[in-house]
Amino acid sequence: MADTQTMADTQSITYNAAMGQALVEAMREDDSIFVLGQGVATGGWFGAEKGLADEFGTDRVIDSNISEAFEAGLAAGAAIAGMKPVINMGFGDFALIAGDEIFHKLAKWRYMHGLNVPMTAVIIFPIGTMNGAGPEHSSCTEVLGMHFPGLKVVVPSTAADAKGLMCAALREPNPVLFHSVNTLSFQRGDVPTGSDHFVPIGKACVRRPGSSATLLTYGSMVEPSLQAAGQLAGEGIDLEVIDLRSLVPIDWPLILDSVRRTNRAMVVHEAMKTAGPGAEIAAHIQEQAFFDLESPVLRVAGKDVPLPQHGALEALCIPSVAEIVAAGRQLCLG
Amino acid sequence: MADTQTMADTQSITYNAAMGQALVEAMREDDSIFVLGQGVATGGWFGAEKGLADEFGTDRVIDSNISEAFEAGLAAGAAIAGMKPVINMGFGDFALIAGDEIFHKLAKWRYMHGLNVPMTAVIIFPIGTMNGAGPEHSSCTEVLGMHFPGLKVVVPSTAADAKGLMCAALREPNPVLFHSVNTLSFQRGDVPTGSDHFVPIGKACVRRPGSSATLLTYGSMVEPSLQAAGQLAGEGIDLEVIDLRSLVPIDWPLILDSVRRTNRAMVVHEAMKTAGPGAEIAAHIQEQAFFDLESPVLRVAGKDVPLPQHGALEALCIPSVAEIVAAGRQLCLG
Amino acid sequence: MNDQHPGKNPGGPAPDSDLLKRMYQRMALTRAIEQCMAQHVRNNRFSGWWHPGEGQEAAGIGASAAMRRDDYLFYQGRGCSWAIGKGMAPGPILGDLLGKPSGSTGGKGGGVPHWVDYAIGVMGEGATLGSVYPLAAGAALAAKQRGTDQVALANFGDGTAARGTFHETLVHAAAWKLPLIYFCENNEWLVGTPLKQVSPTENIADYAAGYHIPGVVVDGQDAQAVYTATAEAIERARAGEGPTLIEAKVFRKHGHYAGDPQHYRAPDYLDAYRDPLALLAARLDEDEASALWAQAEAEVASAYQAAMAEDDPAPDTIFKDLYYG
Amino acid sequence: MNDQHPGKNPGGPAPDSDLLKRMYQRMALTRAIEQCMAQHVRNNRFSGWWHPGEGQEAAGIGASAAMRRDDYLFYQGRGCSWAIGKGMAPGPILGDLLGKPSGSTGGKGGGVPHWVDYAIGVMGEGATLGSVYPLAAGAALAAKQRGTDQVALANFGDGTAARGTFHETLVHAAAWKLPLIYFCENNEWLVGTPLKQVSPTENIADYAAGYHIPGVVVDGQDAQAVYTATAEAIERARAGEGPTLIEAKVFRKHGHYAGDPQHYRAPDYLDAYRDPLALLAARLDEDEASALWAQAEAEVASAYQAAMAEDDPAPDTIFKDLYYG
Ligand SMILES: Cc1ncc(C[n+]2csc(CCOP(=O)(O)OP(=O)(O)O)c2C)c(N)n1
Ligand SMILES: Cc1ncc(C[n+]2csc(CCOP(=O)(O)OP(=O)(O)O)c2C)c(N)n1
Ligand SMILES: [Mg+2]
Ligand SMILES: [Mg+2]
Repeated sequence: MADTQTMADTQSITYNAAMGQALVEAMREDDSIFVLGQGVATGGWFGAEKGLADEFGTDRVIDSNISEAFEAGLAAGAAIAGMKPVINMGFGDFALIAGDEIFHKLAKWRYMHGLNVPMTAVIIFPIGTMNGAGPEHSSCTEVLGMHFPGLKVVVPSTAADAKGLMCAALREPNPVLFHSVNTLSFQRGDVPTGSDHFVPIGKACVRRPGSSATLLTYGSMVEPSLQAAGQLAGEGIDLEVIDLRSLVPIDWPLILDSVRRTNRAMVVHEAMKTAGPGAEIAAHIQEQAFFDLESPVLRVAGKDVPLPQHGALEALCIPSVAEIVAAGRQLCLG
Repeated sequence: MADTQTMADTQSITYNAAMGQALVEAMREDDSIFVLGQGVATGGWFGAEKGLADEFGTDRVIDSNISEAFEAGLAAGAAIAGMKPVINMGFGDFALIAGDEIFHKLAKWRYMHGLNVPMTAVIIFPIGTMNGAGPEHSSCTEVLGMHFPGLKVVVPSTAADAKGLMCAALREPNPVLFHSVNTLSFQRGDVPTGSDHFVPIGKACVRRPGSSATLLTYGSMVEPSLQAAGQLAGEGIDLEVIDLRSLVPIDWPLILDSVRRTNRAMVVHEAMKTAGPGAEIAAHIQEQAFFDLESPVLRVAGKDVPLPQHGALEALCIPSVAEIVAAGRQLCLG
Repeated sequence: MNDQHPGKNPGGPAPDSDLLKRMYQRMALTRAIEQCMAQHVRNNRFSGWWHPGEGQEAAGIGASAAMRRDDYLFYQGRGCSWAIGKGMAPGPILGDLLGKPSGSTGGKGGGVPHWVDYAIGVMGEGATLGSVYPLAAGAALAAKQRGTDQVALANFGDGTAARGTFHETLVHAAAWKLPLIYFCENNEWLVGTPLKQVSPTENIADYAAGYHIPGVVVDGQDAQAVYTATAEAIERARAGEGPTLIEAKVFRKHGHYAGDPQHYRAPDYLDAYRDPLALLAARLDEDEASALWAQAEAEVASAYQAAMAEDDPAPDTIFKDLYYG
Repeated sequence: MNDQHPGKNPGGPAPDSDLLKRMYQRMALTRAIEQCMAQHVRNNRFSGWWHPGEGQEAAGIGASAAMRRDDYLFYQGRGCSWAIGKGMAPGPILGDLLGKPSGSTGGKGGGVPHWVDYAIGVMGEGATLGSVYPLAAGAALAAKQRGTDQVALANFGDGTAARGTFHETLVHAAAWKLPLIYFCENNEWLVGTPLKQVSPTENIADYAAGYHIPGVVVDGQDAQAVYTATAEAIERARAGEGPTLIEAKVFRKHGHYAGDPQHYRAPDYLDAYRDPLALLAARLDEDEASALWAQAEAEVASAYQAAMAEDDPAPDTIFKDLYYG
């Protein structure tokens, strides 16, 4: 899972620490960045902001009360007043608590006021299951940012990308929904040091080149997809695995090039299937490359049910390596 | 646009009055139904509840303050306590204000408590443009109900269906998101009298039989689609126009039967294109009927931009008859 | 304090007569736009809704007169007193209302106004009511973090005080002593629903007690009284003492939107109306007041003509300003 | 009122000794489940989070003792005092916590509890905190519309009082005099953030004034005091006089979740702790109290063993209960 760029100077740190590092380095360079959210000063629920308050003080690393709508709305107001807020929303599910503030305000403020001005704001949504966090704390809500225009949407799958996309988001003149993946929080990876490790927003990346079919995935499903590709390789099926990294903008050129080469495609994500991100991806691919396709674009995705709190039941709701393998076979042989 | 059933006894009334009639008749029969929302007792913003308070009093027809989250949450609480609340949320856009209450609470309460009990609640979301209501009062948000499971989702396109689907929703043991279409509010149609005019939730309807291609649509786009089909008929293209009426559950058998017969499909809706309802419909059709398709499933949908308040600019953002005609040609000839 | 009247000189810093004149001039501009729009909506196809603010001009004008150019304003969409008060000219406002390129939003705005001018702190509107409370807090926090002494003001109606964001924002603004002014225009109506039917309190200012911040009720028909109350609150905020909740008792002279038949209102409701312009004019030289009024009418008439003469915005406007660049 | 102590007999209807015994018995059951869960979470893989309620038992037990079987309860997810207090047995509660079919949710519940029993008014939990305020109001409205004299109670923490739904619901409940009790357990913490850092008021009950409803502060370690305050509020509600906001000052003995290292808390924080069981036991016959405790421990131990012996729920459970039928 090597990144494309050369990594002269790297460090093995966790995914969350990598996000934190990007924040620290950017905050040292830019006074207008501040961090706010529930518990961010007291360590951060997921450790991403650990140590931030020690270095920057509680004026720039601010615990809020339990008020997600306030937190997101505050981000919009601070951003139009020229600050660069970074808000940890706690859980992706809470996008539905702050929907007006995120999708009507942050996303549309400039458009509806006819303003072409920069507006930096990073909204962190930790997403996905984490062994029984239950139906209101486990959702993958990134599709909301795809449907409602005006925001950029990223989902890093490695520690290096967690840092690189955060570095990019903090310099991006548009609000970014930054989805961090709960199950990856403590996963280590080689992460470039320095504040100039940018993973450009809107660029996907080929994690495994292949020729039989294109597997499009991101976030928590990159690793299982690579495992499935490994298994299928033994059966003579050579999957190309693409990590989308950004959902808005989405890297259609890279995706369509690959599909036109392999003539087959599948999408794998943890988010629920119906009207999820894969629906758009499948619909778009068949629209654009129908006559290149030898079989339908398949989707392997979360079951269309709320996530039970029971760890074992929860596991049944999200794609397994076996399901990805089965879909890969169906795609190439069926 | 004749309904399939025989209409022994009908009356020409508006779409909104038809909804209102269904409510009145049901409220006479069932004490547990009440109506709540901003301005519902003072006539209703869109006239659907006109006269309700006169007949049933302000104990059952209740004006609320400006508190969409409260209104939707109250519906969930009243429903689990055995009442049948009907909430007018004012605008589909406000789904994002009450997202937690609708998609986490109303939709999941029974599931996450392991309860197999009836729960009736009708959430009315008037949707769509209406000549310059602006970016926060014109959105078609029905895709939210498709992605988050646990609710039924309907969008009537005629006065008769407005009544028939409301009759069904008021007897449905699951919460229903009832999307009424702003531009149709005052459109008249022949509406069956009596409280037993049920349009079953989950059943689509063929508005125009045809053989060249299947056009799937609903709500505000049924009429323009029929107009486009009329134009295309002159060019030898014979579209089958299906009014989905329900998006959850969606009538896959009818849809797939038609597509397997015509071998071509397109989806038309006012909601924004990216990750909108058409994404799921196109993705699903190609998954299920790929080898029956002679060309890609096309989507004609709202532009991926917030809706400007300017009436003329707004009109550019939603599908026109000309765009539907062009897509129909591309689908069948291109 | 609801019994304040022209004769009674409110406490606090005494407004000088230049200030009274400036306020009158801006109220006149606002009123002239009201009259212009009333006629325009009657005679033309109009997109969106125009929410007439006639009768409520004193609140926005009085309060914004106490604001500095660099203070942040978030207004609600009735009338246009706040934008005028903060220093916008009639041209860009009418441009938006008529959907013309000369509008401050390039014609994307309209009936539910989204006019804007960052240079003078007119930050815009959220048409989902109550959505700007936290935005105003964000701007206030920005000022605090930068160490400027700017304040932010969130204007809202009595109905909008029921939104959850009202509470979430006050909890934080009060705890953190943000330089934030809550300014309620209580006209006792939310569309066709009387406030008293859906509110446990007649005075929105009563909520202030729970947050341990000052709650002030002021005669909203009296621009001078409004000015004084707001100036005090702003002083407190600049001094780091945190938010104030000001409630101006105002009078909605017309329907909720232009064209509203108002079946829900008693036919004699106008008996209680006091014209805020007349009230202020009584404190000015009569000739001066008429001259200011004539000037305002002329200015608005010519801005209206200029806007009407413009073409509609170019179709590609719909793709502009979504992303920066 | 924070200085109430065992010796001081609170006002209102005097609880008889049967009531004291019943409350003690339920506090003992709750405490025994706490101890059982503490050990279970230490020794086993556990899905979700267990939020220990040890030390806070008196609030839920005291308040629910004042509720009728058919009153509606909406609780928040710390400990299990409310469910026990309302009459649930340890079996279905532990079943949910361990994810077994015998749980009241059939094993779908867990660390953030979603246990339920409509027959005795245990209506469930919203794990997005503050989401149940309007649900409780909906149940209260249902009672009012049917003309029964049931009440609904919404339990919440001090942090959760900041949610917008707190305000939106109180606005309506107070305006409409709904039979709704707001019951806050103020333990002065939200996870690792001290309330005082993010709240303008030390007493959540202070918010009541703005809504013109009674706000009552009560010693939450004293079940008897809590009972009395709640009984009064319920009486008011049943009489059609509307909501009351009760704030119980409680003490969070452990971390936010089981396993929380609590770096954020002073090492001597337990000095201020008063055990609510000891406090109530002092008012009972000593032997009787020990007998009740022993019985509770045994009951919980056997419920735990029974639940542990069960198989996991069937895989198709994930498709059940989404739609009715
Ligand atoms: C969140 C939200 N809910 C409902 C509306 C619809 N709406 C527009 S104006 C209005 C009444 C506002 O009342 P108030 O705040 O008192 O202001 P006023 O109209 O009296 O100036 C309502 C309910 C809206 N725009 N936003
Ligand atoms: C809407 C929402 N925001 C945040 C959380 C995460 N969260 C879980 S418990 C908790 C603290 C709750 O504090 P309080 O209400 O005082 O209850 P306590 O934990 O002290 O019992 C938080 C923030 C949540 N579950 N829901
Ligand atoms: Mg009002
Ligand atoms: Mg607490």
